[in-house]
Amino acid sequence: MQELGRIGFNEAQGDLLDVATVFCREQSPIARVRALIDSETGHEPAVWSQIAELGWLGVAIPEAFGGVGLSLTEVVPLVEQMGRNLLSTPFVSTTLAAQAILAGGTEAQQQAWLPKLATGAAGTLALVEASGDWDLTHVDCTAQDAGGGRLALAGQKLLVSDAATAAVIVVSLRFEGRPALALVEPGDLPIGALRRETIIDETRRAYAVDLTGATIGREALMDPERAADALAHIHLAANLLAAAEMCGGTQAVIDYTLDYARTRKQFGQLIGAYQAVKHPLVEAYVRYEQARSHLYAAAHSFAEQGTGEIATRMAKAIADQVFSYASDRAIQFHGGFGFTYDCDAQLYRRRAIWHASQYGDAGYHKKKLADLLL
Amino acid sequence: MQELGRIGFNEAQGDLLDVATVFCREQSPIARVRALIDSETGHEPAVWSQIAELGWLGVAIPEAFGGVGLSLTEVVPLVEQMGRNLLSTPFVSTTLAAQAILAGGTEAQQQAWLPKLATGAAGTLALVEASGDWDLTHVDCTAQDAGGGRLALAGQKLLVSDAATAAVIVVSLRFEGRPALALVEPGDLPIGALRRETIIDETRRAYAVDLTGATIGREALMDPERAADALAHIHLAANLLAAAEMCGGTQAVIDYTLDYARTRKQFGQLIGAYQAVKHPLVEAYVRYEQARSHLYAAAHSFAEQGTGEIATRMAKAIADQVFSYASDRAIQFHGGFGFTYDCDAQLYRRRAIWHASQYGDAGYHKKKLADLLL
Amino acid sequence: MSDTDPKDLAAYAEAADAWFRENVVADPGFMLPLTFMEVGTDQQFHFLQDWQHKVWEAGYLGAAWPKAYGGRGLSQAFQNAATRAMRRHNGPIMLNAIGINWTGPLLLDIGSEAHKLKYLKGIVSAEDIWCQGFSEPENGSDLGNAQTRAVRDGDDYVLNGSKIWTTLGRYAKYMILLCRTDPSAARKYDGLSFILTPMTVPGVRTVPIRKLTGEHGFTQTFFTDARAPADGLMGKEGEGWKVAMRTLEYERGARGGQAGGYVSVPSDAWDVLELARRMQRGGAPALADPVLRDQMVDFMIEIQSLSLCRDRLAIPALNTDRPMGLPLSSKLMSTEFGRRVNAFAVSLTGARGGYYVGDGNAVDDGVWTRAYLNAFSATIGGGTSQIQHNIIGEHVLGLPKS
Amino acid sequence: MSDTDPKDLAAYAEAADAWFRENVVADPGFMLPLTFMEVGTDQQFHFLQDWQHKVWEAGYLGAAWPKAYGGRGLSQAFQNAATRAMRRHNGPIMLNAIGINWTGPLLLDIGSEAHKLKYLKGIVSAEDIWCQGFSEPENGSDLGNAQTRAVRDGDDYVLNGSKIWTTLGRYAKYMILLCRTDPSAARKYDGLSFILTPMTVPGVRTVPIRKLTGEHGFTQTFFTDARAPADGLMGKEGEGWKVAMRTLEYERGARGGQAGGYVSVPSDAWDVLELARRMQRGGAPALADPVLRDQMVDFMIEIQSLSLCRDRLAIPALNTDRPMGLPLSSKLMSTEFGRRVNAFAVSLTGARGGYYVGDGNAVDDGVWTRAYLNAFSATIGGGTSQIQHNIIGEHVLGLPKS
Repeated sequence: MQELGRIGFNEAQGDLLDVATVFCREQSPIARVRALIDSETGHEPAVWSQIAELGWLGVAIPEAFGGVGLSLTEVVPLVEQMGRNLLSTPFVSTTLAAQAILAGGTEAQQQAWLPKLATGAAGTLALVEASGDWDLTHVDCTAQDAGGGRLALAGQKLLVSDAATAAVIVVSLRFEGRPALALVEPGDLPIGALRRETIIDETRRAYAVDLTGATIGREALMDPERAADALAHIHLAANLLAAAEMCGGTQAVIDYTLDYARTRKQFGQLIGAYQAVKHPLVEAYVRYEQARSHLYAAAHSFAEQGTGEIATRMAKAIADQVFSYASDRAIQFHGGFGFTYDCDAQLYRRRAIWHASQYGDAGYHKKKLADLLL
Repeated sequence: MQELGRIGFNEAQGDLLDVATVFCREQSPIARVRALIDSETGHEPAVWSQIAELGWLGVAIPEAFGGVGLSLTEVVPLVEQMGRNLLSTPFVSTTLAAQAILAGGTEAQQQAWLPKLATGAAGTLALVEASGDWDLTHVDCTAQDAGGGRLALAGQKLLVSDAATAAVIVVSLRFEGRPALALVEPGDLPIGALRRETIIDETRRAYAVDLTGATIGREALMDPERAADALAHIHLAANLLAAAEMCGGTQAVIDYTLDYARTRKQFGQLIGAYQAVKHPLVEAYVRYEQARSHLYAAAHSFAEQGTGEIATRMAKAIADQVFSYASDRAIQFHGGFGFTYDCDAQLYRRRAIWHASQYGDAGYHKKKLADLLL
Repeated sequence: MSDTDPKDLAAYAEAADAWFRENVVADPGFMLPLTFMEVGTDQQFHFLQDWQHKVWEAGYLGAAWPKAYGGRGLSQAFQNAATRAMRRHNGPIMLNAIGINWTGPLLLDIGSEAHKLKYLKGIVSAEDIWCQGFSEPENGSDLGNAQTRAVRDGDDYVLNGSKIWTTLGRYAKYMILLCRTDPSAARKYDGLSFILTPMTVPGVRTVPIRKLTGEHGFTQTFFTDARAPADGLMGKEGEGWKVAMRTLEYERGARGGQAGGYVSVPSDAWDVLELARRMQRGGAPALADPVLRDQMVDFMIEIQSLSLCRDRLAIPALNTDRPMGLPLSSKLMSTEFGRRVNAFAVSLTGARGGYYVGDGNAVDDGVWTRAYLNAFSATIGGGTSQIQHNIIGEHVLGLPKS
Repeated sequence: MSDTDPKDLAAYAEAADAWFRENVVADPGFMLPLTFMEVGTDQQFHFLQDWQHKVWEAGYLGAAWPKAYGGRGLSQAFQNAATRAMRRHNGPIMLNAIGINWTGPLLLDIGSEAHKLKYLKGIVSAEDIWCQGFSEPENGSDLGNAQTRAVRDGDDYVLNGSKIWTTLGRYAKYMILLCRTDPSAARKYDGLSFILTPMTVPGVRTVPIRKLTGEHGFTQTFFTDARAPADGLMGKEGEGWKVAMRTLEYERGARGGQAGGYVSVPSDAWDVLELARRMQRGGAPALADPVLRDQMVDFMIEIQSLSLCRDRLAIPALNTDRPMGLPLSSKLMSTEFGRRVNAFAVSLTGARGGYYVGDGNAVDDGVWTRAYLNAFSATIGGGTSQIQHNIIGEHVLGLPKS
């Protein structure tokens, strides 16, 4: 019998969960979320500074690099609460960039970047291309030797979160016939390389990054021996944090719909008294609790070889299922109001679509799980 | 765009539907259905005689062989009403045996058997083996040349409907390395070759038939050139009639549950007023109407090359889905009474399981449809 | 409108086919709405108004309406043939939906001669856009609880209150209004009246509502001492509920009288199939994935169900047990299908499902995501799916009221 | 029971492990029930009665009950270790379910010293079988509407009426009975009392009920002037509803006091996985079919959900938002899982899914079909899944009553 991961919860998680619950609620009231939709960067610099000051950016970075020396296990409750309050910052992008550099960077790169990322410099990942393929080893962008210790880049990266804010971008490239990773800084890119994209989740920012014409030094290349492992790690880390954000969002959209069901009357009765509304909400709720159990099991088991992958894919799969379901029903149960832009149900539904589209949806992870489990 | 089949309905279907609706209701009240469970053959000989007299056995048999000269299109309403009233006789077995002989029998065999089958002799098919495979060309039972124009049979056939009543059994065999069909009569089988089986649907009868030790004349072999086509035809014909029986059963189990929902009170209210009961019943009902539309499309398009197969597989797939759903919910919504043998819900649920198990369930047919449509 | 009316159905059908083949513009250079509820820009509005006018002029809308009222006086079979041709060539939708599907049939049915002469031609020609004022902010599904007040004053009714979900509200010249004339009636339904109301008079104000798609398409309509001529009263005072229920039957197609054409393009599994063929999944076509194939087959069975059930309506012998079963369930089944099939389509687009309308990298310009979001207008509007379940349960299956 | 009680948890756990490894009989030669509700034959009954007695004697049931009442006076951690060992070695279920999970905890909680001395040892040793009399034929889920009448007469109550779904009814020595002592109470709930009732006195008759599986397992119990000693009253007269609700909390594990072990073997996805490996589909293992694989993975995720949610109960920080959420949803989720996973298992058996228990060709003796049918006892009994939804919606999510 395959080990599927176990649930566990440590003191540091508990402390961070408590702090994040309050911080995110206070810093991200829905009016601010909506106001930020119209802003260019999509986040509040002051909040970002506070997050840096709280030390959250260093949680999963070793002490040797200026971090707290914990792991993604402890990052999960933070991201969960961010998701619950639709608090968007480059936190997840930056954390994943640091994870990538930890998993595949050279010592010099780790020395150079991790202390910065631990203290407030933003980073991100550029992995997606026009194929839209969820397999991160499918890379069509290229790096080619340009002489003089320089590499010439070509191709376009899509859906790069927070690229305009990032001090460093971890880019996947095809180099010498194999997938490789490299660190690209804004200065490496030609003018106009970044184009802000129109994405379904308006609370986030993503950019198309045109690499063609950019050159980087060879030293910007990450350790080629560890590129494959690093990509695998990034894939799981991104899904773990996505699951956290999704669980938080699911909880919030259920609460939001419950509030309406407890106050809106139709035909002389509160709509929450109708079983046609009540029972699907119960369904969403119990599935949410299951998803949250999976999330904390994945957080707990993440570092375990094999088991971590199973638990993480399960967590993302069930989070996708329930977030999609709960936010779809949220629109429906808000009736006419649910069909308006003013109703928050759409914010969650759009976010659920975003998360399903990035790093694999439930169907994709279930297919991987079938190969791991059956 | 692939043609998926169209719905149509002719006068003969209408006449037969009217007659069958009344006949089956009158001849198969639920008390008689339950009484027949304890009988050996599972059917009432007097009813069987009346069916023969009504000419129903000849509906799909050409006039040249003593039949009415219509087709399975016109048999569908008959079987639908039988299913609706849980009226079990060897009608379907016999009709399918006749279809097999029409599709793959020699002229002599057709001359010998079709007039009998059209007028009251029962027939059946022996196709299933221990593998439980729904692919009828997967045959492990064998026929081998035994000299003197005789063939020696070996192997065991399972789940042979009404075998104890049948005057002729169409048996699939592996002969000279290919699937073949042969006509076996009771006298060809050794004593004790038939064992009555315990099957999930207690209103039917099925038997294991041990062929080992039986010999038949070479003339009992059906046309080897048409064996593959005949097996394909049998497969579709069996699924068409199963879909008819299932649609009738679905209608009945929904009506049965509606009666309960309209009369049973809990917490001071008729249970049918609770949306948790009402809405799933509506779901079952609208899906049933869809299944019935598919059934009559399959009946109408059955003879069309390609389209007939698509329409029939769709009809069986959706009939399986809705019959399973409706009968499962029927048990649940009858509450404690639903858990008893006395509640008729179990009769339908067991029958749904039976039909899913024979000639392919929804998943199987959807897989075939994927290859036909996509 | 051409001067000579064809007497021969086959010739008419052939002419219609040729006309639509020639006149349907494959790509107007901007995205056309899939339903009349999705008209969000002036560009879309004017294009569709011109299109309906052109179809009417050619004789392919309102063909079965009397000549005196802007129709062609032909039998329904002619209009049906024209509608089929329109569909065959993927013609854009008919814009003036409330007019051609609700008001028109109602006027033909119970309107005075003056009503008919005044309104029908403007409806079918798309000159006079109509909207509907049933829902109110506090009573979305509970239409019988409408509170917009109408007080008789001379030859007018004076209106105060507010209606919501007014499709085409800012373009409409008239509204069919369900309002309260007698707040003291014992049954709430008995205090309602149904009035043809001008939208262009003082005291009527429309405020656009932004849809969850980010686009506009509905308005909220406010009445402040607005005056509607009393001769717009349909039926008697206090009979508004009965008249409103009658218009819903036109909408469901349970009575005749509609001008023809279609006001929304139904979701189709075939388009999604074509998408699945194009999309890649792990370096292979999405359609090579057996699980996606299985789901796709379910949608194919379902779209075929919708089409077969529609056709089955024409076979009386297969509609005897519960005659209202098929007509009353079609709205529920087709709208829920639309929601699910579009969500499935979005999932087929992989990482690019993250894009939305307006981004050049969005698959098919983001039409799938928008269609999914817009699909809720149909699962919510005109009675939510939850209420449709009640209607079928109570009116078809005879279950007690919830 | 051994004379020396272990003081050391690790040693106890190790001994328990060894004991179950040695004493669990893999195959008794007949099919063992998966839940206490499925005991259908005397053979099954006696085997399970002996088994529970043996487990108790060895000190692995009731370990946390006081010594004076047949327990071992150890902490709950000891019993939990024993239960885990039982599960690890797939021990048969504990038979006397109503006793060890309902009556026992109730007596320990609010019983008199005399009650405890009289009943507890018989419960844990399986000497005295207990059954439950809550449901009545006319009031399946609506327990508060119970009509079985109890009239005080001297030191007895005289009982008349009928209870249904009496599990182990024909073997039981005692029943926990919910009955009506005051038919005139204003609120129906206030007229109820809760009485420990002997089953072996005149006027008590049990009639077997045949289950949808074709087997027996429940009885209907008829009371005709049967006499129950008044000292069996739990709580006061008229407090029966409160006491009954309290027993339901023991069942849900929301309070402590249960004797340990388990009274049903939960459905498991792993067994079904193993079946899928064995079954053939189109000449290949069923598990080679990607669609079945996808469905199997859903069940694996779900079984893991159930297990993780159980474990999460022990982490207070992850139970703060809605503390009753996990405990109240576990019954719903696990029972519905059981129904669906067994239906899936049946579908894996292909044409042989046509067989039933008793046929030599049935896959695994027909256990899958029977388990599916028996699964309804859990989705119906102890509150239907529909009612569980109400309970969660109202008590956890704060939605208004339906």
